[in-house]
Amino acid sequence: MNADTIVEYTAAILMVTGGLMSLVSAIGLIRLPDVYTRSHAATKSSTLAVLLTLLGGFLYFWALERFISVRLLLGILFVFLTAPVAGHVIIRAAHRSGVKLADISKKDELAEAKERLMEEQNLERLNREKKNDSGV
Amino acid sequence: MKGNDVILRTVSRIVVFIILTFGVELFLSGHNNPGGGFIGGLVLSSALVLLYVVFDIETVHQGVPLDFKKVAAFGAMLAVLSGTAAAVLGHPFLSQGFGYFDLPIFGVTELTTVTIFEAGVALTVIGTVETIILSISKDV
Amino acid sequence: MVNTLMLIALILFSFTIVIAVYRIIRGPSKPDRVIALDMIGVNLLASIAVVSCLLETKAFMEVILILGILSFIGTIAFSKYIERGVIVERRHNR
Amino acid sequence: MEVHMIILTGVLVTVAVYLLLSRNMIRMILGTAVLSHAVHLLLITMGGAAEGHVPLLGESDGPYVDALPQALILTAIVISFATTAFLLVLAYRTYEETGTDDLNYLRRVRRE
Amino acid sequence: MNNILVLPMVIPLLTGFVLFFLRPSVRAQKLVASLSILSLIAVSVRMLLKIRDAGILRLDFGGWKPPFGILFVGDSFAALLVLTTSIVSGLILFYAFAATERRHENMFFYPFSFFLVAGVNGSLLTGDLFNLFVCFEVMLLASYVLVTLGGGKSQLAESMKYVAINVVASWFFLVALAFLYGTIGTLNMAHISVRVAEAGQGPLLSAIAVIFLIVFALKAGLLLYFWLPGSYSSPPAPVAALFAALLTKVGVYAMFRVFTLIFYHDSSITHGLIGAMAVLTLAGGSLGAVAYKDIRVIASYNVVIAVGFMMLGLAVFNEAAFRGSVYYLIHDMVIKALLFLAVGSMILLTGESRIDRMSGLIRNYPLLGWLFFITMLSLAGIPPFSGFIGKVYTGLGAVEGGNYWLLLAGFLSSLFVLYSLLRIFMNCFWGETTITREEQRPLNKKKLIPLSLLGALTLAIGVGTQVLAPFVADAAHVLANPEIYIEAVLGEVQPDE
Amino acid sequence: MLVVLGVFFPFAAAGLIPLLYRLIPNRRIGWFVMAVPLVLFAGLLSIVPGIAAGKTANVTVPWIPDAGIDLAFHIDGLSMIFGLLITGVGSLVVLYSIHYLSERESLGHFYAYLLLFMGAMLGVVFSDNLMVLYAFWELTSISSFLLIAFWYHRKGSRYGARKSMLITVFGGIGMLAGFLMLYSMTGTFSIRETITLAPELSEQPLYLAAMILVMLGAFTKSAQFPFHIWLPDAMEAPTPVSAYLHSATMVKAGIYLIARFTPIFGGESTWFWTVSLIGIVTLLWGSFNAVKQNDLKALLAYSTISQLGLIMSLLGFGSAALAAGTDAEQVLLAQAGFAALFYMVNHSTFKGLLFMIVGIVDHELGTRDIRRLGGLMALMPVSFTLAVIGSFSMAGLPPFNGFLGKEMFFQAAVTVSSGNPFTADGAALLFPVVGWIASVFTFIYCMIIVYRTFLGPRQPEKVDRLPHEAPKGMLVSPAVLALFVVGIFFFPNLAGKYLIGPAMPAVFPTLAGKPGLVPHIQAWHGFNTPLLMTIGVIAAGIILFVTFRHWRLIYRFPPFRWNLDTVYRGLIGGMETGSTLITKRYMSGNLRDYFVYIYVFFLAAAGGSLFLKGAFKPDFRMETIAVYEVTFVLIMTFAALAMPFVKSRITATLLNGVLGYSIAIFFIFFRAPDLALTQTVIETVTTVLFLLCFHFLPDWKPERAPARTKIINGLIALGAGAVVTGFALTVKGYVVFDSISGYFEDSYTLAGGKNIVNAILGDFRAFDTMLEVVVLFIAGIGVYTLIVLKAKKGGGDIEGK
Repeated sequence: MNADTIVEYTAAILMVTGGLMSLVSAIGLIRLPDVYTRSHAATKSSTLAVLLTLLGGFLYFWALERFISVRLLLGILFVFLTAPVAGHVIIRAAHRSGVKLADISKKDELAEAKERLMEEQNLERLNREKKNDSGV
Repeated sequence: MKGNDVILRTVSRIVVFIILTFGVELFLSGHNNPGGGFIGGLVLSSALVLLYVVFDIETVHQGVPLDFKKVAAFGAMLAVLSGTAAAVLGHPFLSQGFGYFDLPIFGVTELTTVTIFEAGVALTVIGTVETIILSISKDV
Repeated sequence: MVNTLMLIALILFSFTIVIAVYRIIRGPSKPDRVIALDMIGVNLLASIAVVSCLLETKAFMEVILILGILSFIGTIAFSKYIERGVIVERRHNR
Repeated sequence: MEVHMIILTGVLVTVAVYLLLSRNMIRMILGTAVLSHAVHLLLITMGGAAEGHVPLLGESDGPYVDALPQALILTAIVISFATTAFLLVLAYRTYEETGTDDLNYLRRVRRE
Repeated sequence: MNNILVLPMVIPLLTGFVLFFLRPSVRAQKLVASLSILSLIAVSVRMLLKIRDAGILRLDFGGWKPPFGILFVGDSFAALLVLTTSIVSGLILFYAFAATERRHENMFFYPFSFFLVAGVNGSLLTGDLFNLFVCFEVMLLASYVLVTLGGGKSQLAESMKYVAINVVASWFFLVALAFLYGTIGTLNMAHISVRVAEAGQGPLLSAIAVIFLIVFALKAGLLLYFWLPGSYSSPPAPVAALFAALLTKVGVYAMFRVFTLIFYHDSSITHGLIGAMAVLTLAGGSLGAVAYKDIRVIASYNVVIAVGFMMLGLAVFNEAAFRGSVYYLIHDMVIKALLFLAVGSMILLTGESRIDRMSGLIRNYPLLGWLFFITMLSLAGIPPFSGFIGKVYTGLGAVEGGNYWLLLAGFLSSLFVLYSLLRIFMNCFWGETTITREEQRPLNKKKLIPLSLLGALTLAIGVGTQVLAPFVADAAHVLANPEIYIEAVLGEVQPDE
Repeated sequence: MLVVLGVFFPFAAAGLIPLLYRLIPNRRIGWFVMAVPLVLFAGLLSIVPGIAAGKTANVTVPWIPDAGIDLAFHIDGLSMIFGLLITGVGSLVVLYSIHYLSERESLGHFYAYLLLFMGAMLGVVFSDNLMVLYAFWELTSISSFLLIAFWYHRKGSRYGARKSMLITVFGGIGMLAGFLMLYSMTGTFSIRETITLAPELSEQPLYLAAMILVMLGAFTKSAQFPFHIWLPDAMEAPTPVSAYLHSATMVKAGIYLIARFTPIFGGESTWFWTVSLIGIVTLLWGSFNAVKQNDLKALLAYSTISQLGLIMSLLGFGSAALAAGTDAEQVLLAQAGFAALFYMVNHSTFKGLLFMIVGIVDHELGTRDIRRLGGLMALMPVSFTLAVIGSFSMAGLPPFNGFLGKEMFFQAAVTVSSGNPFTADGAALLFPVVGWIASVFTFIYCMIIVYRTFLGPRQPEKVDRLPHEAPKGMLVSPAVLALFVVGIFFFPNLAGKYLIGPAMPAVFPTLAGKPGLVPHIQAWHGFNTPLLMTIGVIAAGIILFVTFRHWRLIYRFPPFRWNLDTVYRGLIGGMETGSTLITKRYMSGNLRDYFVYIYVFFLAAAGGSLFLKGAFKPDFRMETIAVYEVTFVLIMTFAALAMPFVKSRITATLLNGVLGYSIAIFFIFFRAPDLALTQTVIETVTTVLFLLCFHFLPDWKPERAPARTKIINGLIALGAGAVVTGFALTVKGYVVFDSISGYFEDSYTLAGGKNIVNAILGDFRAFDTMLEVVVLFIAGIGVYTLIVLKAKKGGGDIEGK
């Protein structure tokens, strides 16, 4: 068993781990109660799964032909970069379009924050109006 | 309520850059690797689509002040003309030539007239996709 | 042995995709579906990586990258549609 | 050429035709989209079994899979994209003018 | 090497692009378009003569020998139709110069017309089955745009059906191509023919041929013509004329090409199925032509009848009948253009499209009236107009082939043609005048000249048939003897060895 | 013999008339027009002696030699009779029309049509080429159509014109088919060559069909039962037209055709019986119906029909000569043919005369209704005299040429009933008896013309004009015709020798030169059967005429009431309503129905030829099978099957995206990286497009189709899927040829590219790619125009600039 074979095995095991991770996230996708929690499963563990797999692929090709695939690296970088943003954007869209939280959720902090923001803005506006009034 | 798109926009700028580079690379390497005019053009136009989605038409237009209809027309015309050129030179229509040249910096390089043809294809693809998307969007 | 492991990984990914398709069909909300699509894209990407190892070819590297790019664009477009109903705005003035 | 792919094509055609026969414009257009998926699959299946290497000369020494159907499908994909885009926009313009997305009502638009 | 073969396609394509860039100046567009049309006609004539002298021409694109590359094959049949296409589309465009709204002209009306012509010419010349599909798509996409251009409610509603049905037709084309490639493994038509002959056209290949038949039947309006009357009767006159003159004819041409060159071994299809479809088309078209009162719809059903008539030639399947069909194709392109332009002019002048709302037009517009009269006679196949000779040869072929039912259907249908157009003529042109001299809208010369030229053309073809005769004879000869075509394409290469 | 080319003279003149009419916009133009037939008449007269001596005049101008269609003209005795009639009567009609037509009419049109007709008619009788004959034949229909509808603002004119056009063109088309069949038997369009080949034709299978079709053409043109219905309606034409076309020339074209084709088809029992029977039935039906008419012109129309029937039946009798055994029998029967031609000449003279007189009455009184006429004898003595000459001649009274003709008819009927080669038992007496009855009716309506118009009480209160004698110019033409009516009676053998006689060899070529072929005509031929029959006719005719008002009622009962016009109207009306019903039933305008038609046809035709003709040989062998492939198949099946049932369009679009992406992975399995790349990008862009358009479109509503529709849709869809699958499975097992793509594997040496797919796209099949780019471009700009160019608000469908 030479080094290459070990690397190949490592790559394969990475891939299987990735597969398992992804299955876990899939189970999360089924079992979790609402879109927000499901998104955790989908984005985080799934991203990890992909990263593991791509890494496995990278290693495999390196072991096979000493080939360093720039594209694969770029892909890893890309997924790393975009997956969180995508998750963020979609969840924000969900929230803004009024998707309900699951019943067991205790607190909707974003909504509260928004309310606070609104109140502050209202307050500010009122103050401004007051100033204007006094100025006249 | 003002949308807070800072994260999205920042990441998109980087991403678009990656996509554009990748698109050009695909276009150029198409002769020997997967890729080519079509795919290159499609990838480039998808970068533009991303820009349009993340930003807005007017902002993008400031950066890329192109009439995409004309880009498309120019591309398609280029593709047809590259074929016609061969005919004018006395070869069958659409004959392509290729050769290996020893260029100062690049070393021995393969140059083909297909590249011109492919450029036409890519430009058409970009122009058309953007024309379609912009036409629909401007009609809001 | 290596191949078997890879096949196992591939099957796992495809199971995930099956589940995601189920999620797309069931919903219940639009974002749920979009998340599921995103997940399908990402898992396809992984599957392709595994397949290209299985076939021992580097020809699919571009596809992997493209799929990453596009699933991102797709997700962004969908979420913007869900959020605003309009994907491309003439002027971003809200 | 694989039997399961062929059966899958059949399923896709069935679904697509069912969608085509619907009254809703968007359903109909989705039908055409699925139809084109089906035919691309059919083309590649008819091109021969997937035994061989990727048709890139630098990658391996062959034998390669049949490259011609791939080129044909590429053309077909682009063309079906073009028509789908046009059809979609036509649908939306038709809706804008006639005020209905129900194909069943479109016949009454005729002035006869 | 015969680069001239590609010119009928490249000239309109490039013209289309140039016109696209000339968008701001309608005048420049018209100038360039005219020049292009003239050169197109010159090239077509040159091509036809070259084919007469040198036999079937072939152009291998990129120099790739058949069956590997794509090629254009110019035989007399294709060249004749290319010439007719050029002339007829030119005259329609001249009419369009006078009849098209400014906003349409600004919206690339002319470029799209040229793309349509390019697609038509490409479909006529190509020798590669997949390329035929692509050329069809060029033609169809251009037609989609033209049929919708600036349309209101009913036009869009009809376009929707037109586009959807053609998308499905294109799908059938791809399906058929997939099966054909799966069995025969090649795309060059001549090469397919060789291989089909070699394998013997077994039941499977015949069944695939039936799918091709469906494809072309949809395009040509053979039996599957439901989409035709609606979509041909809603767009403006020049567009309708372009469609009626060119589009269905390409389907008919393709049918002739494919079923004489490739799938000619199974007579149950070529004779039986196509014959039955042709008869049903004739019947349906005849009924439709007398059923409606809208003159555009009547004209559209006449297109259907003509398709049925041309297909009789294929169903009869002998050289005389082929000759008849070639003549009839040429005739029909000219006369359908004239019919639709005349009908369009009538609508333009009266603002009405129903025969019961027009009357006595001949007093106001005598020339238009007589042109319509000529159209009617020519369509009914009355000598010395162009429809006659095609009818004679088709009939002769049917008699020689013993296809008396086809003969009966074909000849009876011309009675329906006559009746349907007589109705228009008598109701709209004769009778009491309803338009006084004061409120008479002018029919300017720019519109009348192309109409008159088309009218003169149908007479000239009828009287000067002898000029066409050698070309048509050659075309029919090639159709009846596919080995000539195959020899011209594959003569110097032995693809299977 | 250049007179043959005179055929083109009227056409040239017709072309010049519009120009001439600009210069001379009044009735004087008629004089110029009249010159045309006069010159031709003179020219024809000049060659009469030559023709009588057995010569012929031939000219051939090539037209479409490749098709065997040449402008071959040929004048023999038969053509000469018709040629003289056409030009002679033509001159008189033009002369008459100069005075008849008002200057307010568009004389230019009238004369152009008339000359057109004249040329066409000459063409018919001079042509030796079947196709040219057909061309001129249709041209007579067209010019007759234009002439009938000369007053096209009248509804009746239009109706009559359309009817005559439809019926004659119908017959013409049938005739064309017959000609084509003849051509397929002989290989020539030349009539003379066909005649020389005639003996070999009768065994050919198409012989009978060709014969019947040719007869169809002749019968429709000559207004034979049951196609006679167009002639009465054609009387809407100006009277000169009726006098010319519908008595002397056009309707005789059918007679000409039958005479011309007697050498080819004569001697066949079918020909004999059909022509004779149709002729005799027409004779009876026409004369019987003429009696009940109130309109003088309609009466004359029916009388024309009846007499055309008489001539037709005579030709039929004569045709038996070609099958008769002995020379004597042959000659005897051939005299029926002689009688036909003789009677035809007579008919042209007296019928033309009568039409002109009726025209004068119409012109002077403004009506031709016999219920409003009467007692005009004193006011219009010349017209009266001429009318008497014409009517008595028509009734078959001496001393007019009609008498001779009628006697010959009776003689022929008797001859043919006593012995002909096709004798049928029981039918022996049919011809003479029916002929006799018809003659009685003929006699009655002749009396009606004379008595109800010119004799009897005047009814000035029913006419709003004071009638007086017609201008002299109008009387010249009828007077000349009257001269012929009388002249032929006294010198019948002059006509027999120079006019009719030379035609006999053309009709009966096998009898040419036989003694007695051209009989000596005698007014007095002793007390034989024909004379007795004539006396009987007169006696019965007078009785019935006197008692007319008593038996008139029978016209109210069937079968006497029957009118074939109803059949025509019913046909036309039924066709219009029926076609509307049928067409609107299946042309629903509903896209779904159209798709159903298409797919049902696909199932029936393609599926039928696959499964029913034994093509279906599925190949279920699995070369390679991988679990993950099956999983992806399941994924796609799952996603696809869900599509029709999902409730929101977003879901459906997402599922479509899933399908698209999954296809991409199948492309990977099939080693197609370029495809996978393209597919993924295109799929994404398409999805974005869907989303863009959704903004403008309403959300889905659940499909509200009835269950039956859904089931039908489902079955069709399943069928389509099954057929495609069946095909694909069969194709899979069809391994006969290798693909040509092995060639492309040298792409690096050939085209300098290592990516074979790209080399195909960019080089081997670059043309496809180029056009595909054009397609894409068109679609893009098309979308742009579709969105930017909107229909004007409130603008209707009617285009306009």
